[in-house]
Amino acid sequence: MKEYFNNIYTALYTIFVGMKITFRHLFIPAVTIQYPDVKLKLPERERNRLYVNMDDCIGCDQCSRACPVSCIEIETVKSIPGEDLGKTSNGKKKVLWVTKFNIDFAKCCYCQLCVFPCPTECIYMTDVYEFSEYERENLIYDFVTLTPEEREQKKLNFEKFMAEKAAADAAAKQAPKDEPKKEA
Amino acid sequence: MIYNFFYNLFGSEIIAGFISAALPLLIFILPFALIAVLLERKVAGHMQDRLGPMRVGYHGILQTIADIIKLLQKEDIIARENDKLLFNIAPILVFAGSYAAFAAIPFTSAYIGANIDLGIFYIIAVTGLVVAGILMAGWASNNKYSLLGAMRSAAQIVSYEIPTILVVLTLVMFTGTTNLMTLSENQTALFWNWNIFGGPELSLAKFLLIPFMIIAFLIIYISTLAEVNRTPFDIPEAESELVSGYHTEYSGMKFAMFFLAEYANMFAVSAIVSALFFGGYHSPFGYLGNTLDIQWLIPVEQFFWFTFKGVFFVFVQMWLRWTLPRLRVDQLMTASWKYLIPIAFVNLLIVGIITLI
Amino acid sequence: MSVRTEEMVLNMGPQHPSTHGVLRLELTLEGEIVTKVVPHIGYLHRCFEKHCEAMTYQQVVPYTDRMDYLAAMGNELGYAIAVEKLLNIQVPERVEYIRVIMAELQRIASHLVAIGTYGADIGAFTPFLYCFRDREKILHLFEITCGARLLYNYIWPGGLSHDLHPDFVRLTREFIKEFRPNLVELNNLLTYNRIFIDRTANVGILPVETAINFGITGPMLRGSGMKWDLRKDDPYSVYHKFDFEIPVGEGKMGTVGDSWDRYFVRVREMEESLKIIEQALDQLPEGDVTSAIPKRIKPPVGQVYARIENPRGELGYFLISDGSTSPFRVKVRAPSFVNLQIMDELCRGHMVADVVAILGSVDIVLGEVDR
Amino acid sequence: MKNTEEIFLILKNNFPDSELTLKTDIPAEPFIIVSPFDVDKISLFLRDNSELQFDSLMCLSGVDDFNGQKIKDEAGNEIMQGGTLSVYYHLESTSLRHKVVLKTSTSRDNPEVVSVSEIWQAANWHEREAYDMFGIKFINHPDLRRILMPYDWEFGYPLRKDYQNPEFYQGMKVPY
Repeated sequence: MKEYFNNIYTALYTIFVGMKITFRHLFIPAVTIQYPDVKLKLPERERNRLYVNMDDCIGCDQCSRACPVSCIEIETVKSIPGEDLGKTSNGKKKVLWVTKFNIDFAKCCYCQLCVFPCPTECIYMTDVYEFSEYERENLIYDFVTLTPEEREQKKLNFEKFMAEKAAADAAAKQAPKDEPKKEA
Repeated sequence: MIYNFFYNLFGSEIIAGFISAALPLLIFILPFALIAVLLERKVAGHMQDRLGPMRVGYHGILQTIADIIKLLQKEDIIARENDKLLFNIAPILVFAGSYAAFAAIPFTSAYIGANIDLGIFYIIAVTGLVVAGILMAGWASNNKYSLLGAMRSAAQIVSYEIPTILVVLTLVMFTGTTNLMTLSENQTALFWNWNIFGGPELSLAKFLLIPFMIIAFLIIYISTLAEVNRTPFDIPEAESELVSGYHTEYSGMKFAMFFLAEYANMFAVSAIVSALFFGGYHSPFGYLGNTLDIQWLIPVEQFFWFTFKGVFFVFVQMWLRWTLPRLRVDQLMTASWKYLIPIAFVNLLIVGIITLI
Repeated sequence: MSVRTEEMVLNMGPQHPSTHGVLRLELTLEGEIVTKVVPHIGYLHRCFEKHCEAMTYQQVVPYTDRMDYLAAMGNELGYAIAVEKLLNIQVPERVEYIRVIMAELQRIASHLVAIGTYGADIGAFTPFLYCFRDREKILHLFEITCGARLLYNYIWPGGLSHDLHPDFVRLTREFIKEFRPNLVELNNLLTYNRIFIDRTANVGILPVETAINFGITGPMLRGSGMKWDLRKDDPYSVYHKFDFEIPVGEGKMGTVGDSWDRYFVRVREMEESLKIIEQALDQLPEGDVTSAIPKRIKPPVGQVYARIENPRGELGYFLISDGSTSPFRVKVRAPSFVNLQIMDELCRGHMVADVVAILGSVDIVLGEVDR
Repeated sequence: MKNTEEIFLILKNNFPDSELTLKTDIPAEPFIIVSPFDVDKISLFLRDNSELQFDSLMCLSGVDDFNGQKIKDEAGNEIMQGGTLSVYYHLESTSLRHKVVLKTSTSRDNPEVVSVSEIWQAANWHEREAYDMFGIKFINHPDLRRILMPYDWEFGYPLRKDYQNPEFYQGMKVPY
């Protein structure tokens, strides 16, 4: 019998306590923000969309190798002698034309592992986080500054250079052998 | 007044009676449901340190209208294995049940849908339609979750009708009437004449009655809460267990009907509670219309007070919902059979004895 | 006359509000009484172990985050400890302290989700949002430290990716100060609520012998009344330097080892975690956090089993190295995976509503169950 | 508290017939190699012996040792023939606080190990996982089905090192 009334008492009492708490919260200002109108200030270490500063990129492929999901694709072409590619901001000399630097943000897991190995600190995470797209293909970002024609040109240049070099080498190899024949 | 107008227009008592009873209620229920849904979301939001809907209109006041438009556009999905006839009737039946209950509720001294002498019992009887509708919905959905929800709901509503009726009996015994209009009229003038304060007659019995009236009020409030399936008694819907119970399979406007019925029901039971215990449409402090001697102002004031009391109890229902966890089926039954019904019985006896002396 | 009844098979999930992810429970019901539960898992299988065999040791870290995504710091810590054991390297003192702080903050964050969703399972939605409000503050602390809120890639084998943010210590102290009263409020609102007690006490009682035989660990084992916590019983990192209690279930509201006990162990563990964080912040040494990180991780041939106390129980990493730069085999002993096995044992004879209550008290993360 | 050597000696004395080897030369953790058909007996002894009381199975992991012969099949894929698959048991005593690692190896072509799920319930799902991922058949297991992969997966055992992804599974393209 005592338990019976105790049950009634505890039920009503705890319900009352709970109601008091929720009633108090009715007057506490909301902790949420109105997102698209108000945005939180992001901390400086924020990890969101990657950005590649191509002026500094030397095409060393280290970020691509560090990536656990292989979302970075890099292709490079060697420059031919006489071409000046300029220097990076920390004084490294660039020797490779970067003809492909794609990051697929549909795959990217924002782990920042690509940022640490970069020797010129040209790949880094920015605070842009609103970049949703309707098509998955649109999430593949191309960072190369060269135009498609220029890329083709560079490839051709290099192939031509290599062909010439090979021809020259062959000619150089051929030359000593050929000479005695002529005389004979 | 309305009846006469339509009687002149159609020349038929039935049509005139029907329209005068039904139309104003519909005009009341629909906007009320809209406001109540918004209120629910706002109350929930603010109790949880959020803001609730904010984007449609100022502080989201048009949110429910946008929702209704969305629901109207939605595809009405009927699964292949459903029992189509029952599936389609169920939401209408549920809504009709709660809508019909409004007919006997006195909104002001000037307006009541149908002034029936057995008003309170009519309401309790006609809300039984809701059970039938819910069972139909659960069965016709051909979904195990829906079926479980429907069974639970039927069991729950049937067992909670008993404490409700016992408390109503207490009141009926004490006031001697089952007409809600008369019941409200009795508690006229100021708030200490309300039944919760022992009724209008000033005697020793009045003061003796107060604690028992409070107990009676608590019992009927709890059991009506269960009858309209609100937390902590929302086990037929039990979002986290049964997905959403008997209306899992419904979409579009049929779902909206269930929704509408739920909110209409919430107001109906609040109105009954306030009519039984809190003076119905009467103002607690007397009328401005009387002091200013403007007769037409009194019904307006009464309507205001009636809605105010109703919305207040609806608010408390929401407050409870956002505070409490939900009971289990067997605990729900325990609460009814082992706690509410015996206490209501004892209360009935005691009130009977007190009214005798 | 006897009524012939038929058993009903009810599929709970994979899409269900309270299976905490994509778990499918096949319930056999007699009326509302559960006679058998068969869990079906694997809907979230992402081949973690297969992936690891193609990754370098460093690259595995972001993958570990994605197992128990509510306690990513713990996953990283366990993995880092395993690799360090394999490489046999010592990490600086400061690193260890920061790791402990992070792991304990993560424990609070994870328990907040566990408690909040448990409340939501039982039907109280408001405590859920209060918990998430507080968890938000912890996530903010992580965000200022490493820039991510959920999947951190912060604790690396040998060190940490970043040092603490200059504001971190101050903000953490502020958080602790704010959080203590919130915990009291949570207790009043939910823990001691009569309906909540009725729903959880004496439901899903787990005797301690069964728990050990099933390999149950973490708050579930402690809820059954066994004082077993790897932070005390097999100390890793610098846990031996801190003074804290191990809360165990006492059967305050029912029987020892019921759902309420498991729940309450989590609540009290949060208080203990606050104590640890306070002590760690007081003793935090200075130093460099990246100095011990190996440039290229190439452990010798060997195998190691390292384990830590994650919020959900014992998280073990079994690493086999064949001497190359990527692991030969990574087996994760995920606490949720082991704990989920007990569902059938616990649920038998209870009602459908109790299945939800029991599942909530087991507190699984499907990301970890399926890996 | 007993270390692996002491446990090994106790086992050696009690099971003179079984093949037991202690391996300590590999860094980090020593382990005891047992025969795949004696695992249940030894496990039961380890659990019930009052000196040992290994009441908890922490972890059970299948491993593809990848030590057989590499050959090419008709399609030109490299597959493994011969060699062994192993199962590691990490045991712990919650009362005496000591740990031990058991290892058992079974042939890759017909991998069979005796189940310990009767001794430690915890092994049930771990063994199902090892079966799912490596195809190791656990004799006397009460419910040996796939656990993480779909029940109708018929393209082999994914964690074997020579596993090849199928092109299609029930009409769905598998490689992303």
